[in-house]
Amino acid sequence: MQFHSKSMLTIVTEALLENDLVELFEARKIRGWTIVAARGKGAHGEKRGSFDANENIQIELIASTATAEALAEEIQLEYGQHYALVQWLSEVRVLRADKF
Amino acid sequence: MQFHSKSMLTIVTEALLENDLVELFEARKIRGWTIVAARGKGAHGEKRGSFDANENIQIELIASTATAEALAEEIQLEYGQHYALVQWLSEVRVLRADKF
Amino acid sequence: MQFHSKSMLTIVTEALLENDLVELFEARKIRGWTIVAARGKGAHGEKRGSFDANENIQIELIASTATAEALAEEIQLEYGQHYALVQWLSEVRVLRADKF
Amino acid sequence: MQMDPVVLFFLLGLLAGLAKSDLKLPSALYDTLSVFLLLAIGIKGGLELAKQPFLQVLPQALLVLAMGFVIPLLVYPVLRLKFSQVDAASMSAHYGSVSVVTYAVGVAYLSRLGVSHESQTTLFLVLLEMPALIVGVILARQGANQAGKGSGHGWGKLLHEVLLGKSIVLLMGGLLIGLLAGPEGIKPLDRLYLDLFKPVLTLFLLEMGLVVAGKFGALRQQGWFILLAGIGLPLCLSWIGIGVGHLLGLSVGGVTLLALLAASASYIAAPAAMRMAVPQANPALSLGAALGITFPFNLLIGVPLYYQFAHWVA
Amino acid sequence: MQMDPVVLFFLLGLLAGLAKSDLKLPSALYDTLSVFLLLAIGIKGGLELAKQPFLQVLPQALLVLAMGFVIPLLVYPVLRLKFSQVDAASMSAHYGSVSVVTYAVGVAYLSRLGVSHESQTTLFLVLLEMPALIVGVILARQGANQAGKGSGHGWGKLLHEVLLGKSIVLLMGGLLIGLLAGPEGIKPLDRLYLDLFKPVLTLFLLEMGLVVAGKFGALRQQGWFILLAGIGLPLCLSWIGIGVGHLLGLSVGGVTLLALLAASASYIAAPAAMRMAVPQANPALSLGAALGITFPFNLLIGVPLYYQFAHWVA
Amino acid sequence: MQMDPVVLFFLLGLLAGLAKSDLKLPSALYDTLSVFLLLAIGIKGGLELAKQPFLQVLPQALLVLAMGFVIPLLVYPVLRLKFSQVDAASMSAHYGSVSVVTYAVGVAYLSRLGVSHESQTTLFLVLLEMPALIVGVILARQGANQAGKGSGHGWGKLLHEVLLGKSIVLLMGGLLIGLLAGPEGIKPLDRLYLDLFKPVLTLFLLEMGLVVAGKFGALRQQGWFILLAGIGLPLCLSWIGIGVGHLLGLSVGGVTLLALLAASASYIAAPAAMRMAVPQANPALSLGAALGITFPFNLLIGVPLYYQFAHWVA
Ligand SMILES: Nc1ncnc2c1ncn2[C@@H]1O[C@H](COP(=O)(O)O)[C@@H](O)[C@H]1O
Ligand SMILES: Nc1ncnc2c1ncn2[C@@H]1O[C@H](COP(=O)(O)O)[C@@H](O)[C@H]1O
Ligand SMILES: Nc1ncnc2c1ncn2[C@@H]1O[C@H](COP(=O)(O)O)[C@@H](O)[C@H]1O
Ligand code: NA
Ligand code: NA
Ligand code: NA
Repeated sequence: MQFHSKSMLTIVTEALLENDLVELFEARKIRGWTIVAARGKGAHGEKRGSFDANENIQIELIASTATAEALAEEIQLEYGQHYALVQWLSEVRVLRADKF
Repeated sequence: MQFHSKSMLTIVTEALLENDLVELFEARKIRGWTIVAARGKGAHGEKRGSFDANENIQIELIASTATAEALAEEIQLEYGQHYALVQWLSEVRVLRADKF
Repeated sequence: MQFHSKSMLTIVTEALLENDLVELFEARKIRGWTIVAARGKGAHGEKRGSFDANENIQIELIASTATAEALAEEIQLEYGQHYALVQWLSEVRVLRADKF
Repeated sequence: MQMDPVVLFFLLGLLAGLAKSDLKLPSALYDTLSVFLLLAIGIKGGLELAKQPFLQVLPQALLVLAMGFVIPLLVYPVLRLKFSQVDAASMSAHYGSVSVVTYAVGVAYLSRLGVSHESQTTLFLVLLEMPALIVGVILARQGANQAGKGSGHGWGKLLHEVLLGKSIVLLMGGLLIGLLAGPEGIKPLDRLYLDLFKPVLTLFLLEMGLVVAGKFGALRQQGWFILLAGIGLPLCLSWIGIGVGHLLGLSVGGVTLLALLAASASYIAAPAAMRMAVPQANPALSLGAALGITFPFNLLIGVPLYYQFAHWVA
Repeated sequence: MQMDPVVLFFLLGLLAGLAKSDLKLPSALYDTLSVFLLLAIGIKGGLELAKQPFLQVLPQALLVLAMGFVIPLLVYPVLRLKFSQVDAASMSAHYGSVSVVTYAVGVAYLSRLGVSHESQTTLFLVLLEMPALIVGVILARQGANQAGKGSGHGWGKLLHEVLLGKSIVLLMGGLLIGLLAGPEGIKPLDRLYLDLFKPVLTLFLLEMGLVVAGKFGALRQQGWFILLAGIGLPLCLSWIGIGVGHLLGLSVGGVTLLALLAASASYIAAPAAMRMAVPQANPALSLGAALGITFPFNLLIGVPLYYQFAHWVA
Repeated sequence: MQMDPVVLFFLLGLLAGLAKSDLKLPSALYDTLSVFLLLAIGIKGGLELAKQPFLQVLPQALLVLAMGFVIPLLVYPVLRLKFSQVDAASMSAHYGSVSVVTYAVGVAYLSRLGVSHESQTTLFLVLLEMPALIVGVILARQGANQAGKGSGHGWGKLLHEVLLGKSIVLLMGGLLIGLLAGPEGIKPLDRLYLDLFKPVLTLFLLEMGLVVAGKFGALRQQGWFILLAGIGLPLCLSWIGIGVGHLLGLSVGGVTLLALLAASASYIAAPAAMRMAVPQANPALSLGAALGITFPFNLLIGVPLYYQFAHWVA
């Protein structure tokens, strides 16, 4: 089997943006993503998940580099100004290129 | 101290495969891995963890590139056809090369 | 927008070190990090989160490569000998270089 | 007639889910509630069984067991009209097995009407969990070349999986605890396992409503046949339960519960077992029918209807 | 006078948190307890409402609704003295809306004194959740150019968010279940929703103590005005509640609860809604005041004080 | 004699775990149940203590405290025969401290037999948590060069850790709440903290059975000495408890509980404290013995045995 290079976009943000982001992914025809519950600290203070408006999520999303970069920029513009948000891109290798 | 290059294999799949995969790791003499609870969306629909047969896990496993690639291929062959499964490899640097 | 190269340090260790590590981050003026609950297996046996002294956490922390390496070394020296601890560095690209 | 509040909680969850409310129950709560329900049902059954002469229950148990093997064999050819071999087999397993929560709602319904039922019905519940799963796997694997990779677990692993799955361990464990401890021993536990049974069921059904609402979306893609099957199967199967119940000489309450068990479809044990044993089958199909259609149908319409059926026959 | 043990649990959590104890309650427990409290309060309200002639409650409901719209309009100009438009608007929404747990503590306080209160207060609680949130968003957006990006959700999405938020769905759902099932139907559920209400509240307040302790650190950076506001606002707002309660001809118990509702600040529905609608506002500010100052103030001092106030007026 | 159902739940968990059932309880449930048990035991103790003249309890408390300091000093040289300094010290701390759940099972056992016990035993439980941890750390650190890195936390941090750990905060907090609120204040909470104590203990023990089963595997690698220690230590230590209990003039019930406290080994407070203070020690060793051997031994054999012992002595 062969491995193919893709980009992974990781998004850490407030849990209450989940529905919005999923809508965005679907609008942009992204075919898959993974979400884990997270807490953390950043410029917007501590997020400890102790109650509703104080939780983080971490979303991982594999796509072509172009798609991942475009998505990251769009999310940054839409939510970066006011919401707790950190994103990063990394290089990964996957087995089924057609899946992403 | 010195950092050494290794590969990290990340596996996102159905939670009910956990026992199987751990058995496989042990058979392949893998010495460590990390598991976090996850949900997500992919070709096999949405996995929300709302009940037993609908949970995902994300497994991270650092090993030599050869081992990680071989493991990814084996898992793909064994589970890739019918189960929800996404895997990716990435490059990492670790401090204790002998540990992995 | 432009993406900037940074390093990400990932730390998997015993949950009861969380307070200590957060203190260390603050002493080192680290400005942000993300924590997720994890379990796993390694040289120190299985960590299943089934009760207090048996949980893992996974911490992700984006910083300059120099800072991340220094931090990893310091943590290795301070906790590596006796505690369950695995760390790895990876390369990521972020949008706002000034944030990290 | 007023609606049972237990069902109202299900409707609340269903409506909230359909309206896309952000109401969510933590999954730890769901897990906790199911552990509780399984234990409580098991204990209650054990207490009742202690009163029964063993030799009287044994032949009944064997007949019920037989019913568990036969139902999927009857369901399979019907489903084959429309579905692939593996999908039809998997669905047969779901419908041959039982839903513990549906049973609990039936018990609550009868107790509200003041209708008694035989104590061995809990034992029947336990006995019916498994046979259909075995038959389902056999049906899925017959004729197929099983030497290849990725075609599911071997029989040893599978039996282990099913026999030691959460449902059977807790139901049987509770049953044995009830048998061994007896009414005197269990009395200090009544405040939890007896008194809180029905109120806890309300929380569980609230969550089930939310889950079922989430299944509706996936169902719409499956076409009309699945809706037909999800309603037609329980209706037909209930009559098998009624027949067997009649044969066993059960009371109206007992016949109702056996009809309900036959009509109910498993959504805990079966999906997990089928995923391991028959991974080729599409889980959205069987789970969608069992959870998205048959579960609410039984809850809202089936329970009173089968009670009516049982009356006619008596 | 002895302290209500419910409040002692809050103090235990507060002290443990301030002393940096490693005591933590799982967040799934917090979620479960709030689902329970909201349902229980709703059900109790529904049962009581069933006894009331609808036409008598309607005008009262309208007046209370009006109070919900007016309070944030009164609070806003005061907060504008010190805070930006968006922050003042967001905080007005928090203080105009209500805290369900504060209400629950008030109910427990009255029941301990044996003081009765009108059944419609639960309805008032539900009605007061939302109007202030709408006013808060309008205040935040007035004059501002809302065409730009990142300035929060549109009205449609927002109304959906609020109306179908956890609080309102569970309170209203419980209310309807109580209404539909009636005292007979609810009786088997009393063991949970009635008998365990106060004891469960203790666990909830233990957790609240821990959460409030965590808020104190962030508050110190905000200066004196926030402390002043966090205490002054409930004191003043309580009198609006007392006035309206008097107008409605409520009993001393009813007036106390309406005063408490007016004085309490939302920390569940409002923060979530404001975060979606007015993301520019600093959530640490309004949540810090509502949760870090006003919540403990109302719990420890406000509840008995407003009861005293209500006595004077009666 | 029939087995206490509480113990049956433990066996169910144990068997399910050993058979590798996929039964799992959510960790949030485990956390919730331990919060509940600690609070409930504390409150009950506080209520009882309120009835005691303080000056009568004080000398008893001091003697029990002394026992807590002495036990690890006696255990340490025995364990040194086989284990390294740090491992022996850590294990001494585990066995000198106490297991709250074992105590709870002892209380349930006595209440089933209708045997009363002195109210101050809960206070003893609280007092015995900590001294052994301090002694254990001193033993581990004596003579060792502690200037190096990675050798654990300083004393200040450590005392904070232990004194403000979950166990002591909740036990002491409950005690104070019981004392301050008194029987009248606590009465509305009885439905939870009193009535549900034993049933909740069953769920906790089910989980403990699963956890203990998981420990067995790791134990097999440790050889015979650990098995010997895990059974021999509680047997011997129980006699210290009996001696002290006798000296204090306790009743048979009181002596039984003090014997059980002495014989029990901590698996909540001690592992966390030792991990912070003596990280060089192998946690699998002490936790394996305390949880894998001593805990089930005490539960199944110890409790009735120490009661027998206490009878002989009386
Ligand atoms: N340097 C960082 N490395 C990893 N995660 C971070 C970092 N900074 C912030 N985060 C995460 O991103 C969330 C939002 O960051 P912020 O917008 O800076 O508050 C925080 O709550 C953290 O979970
Ligand atoms: N493009 C993707 N990026 C990240 N995670 C993915 C992606 N696609 C699928 N996943 C995850 O992998 C699981 C299985 O994927 P699938 O086999 O496509 O259903 C999903 O439930 C997601 O959690
Ligand atoms: N090779 C590995 N890959 C990924 N995670 C690991 C690996 N080895 C250990 N871990 C994680 O790091 C923790 C501590 O490792 P150890 O110090 O080897 O016990 C384990 O509990 C695992 O969660
Ligand atoms: Na069935
Ligand atoms: Na208010
Ligand atoms: Na001891």
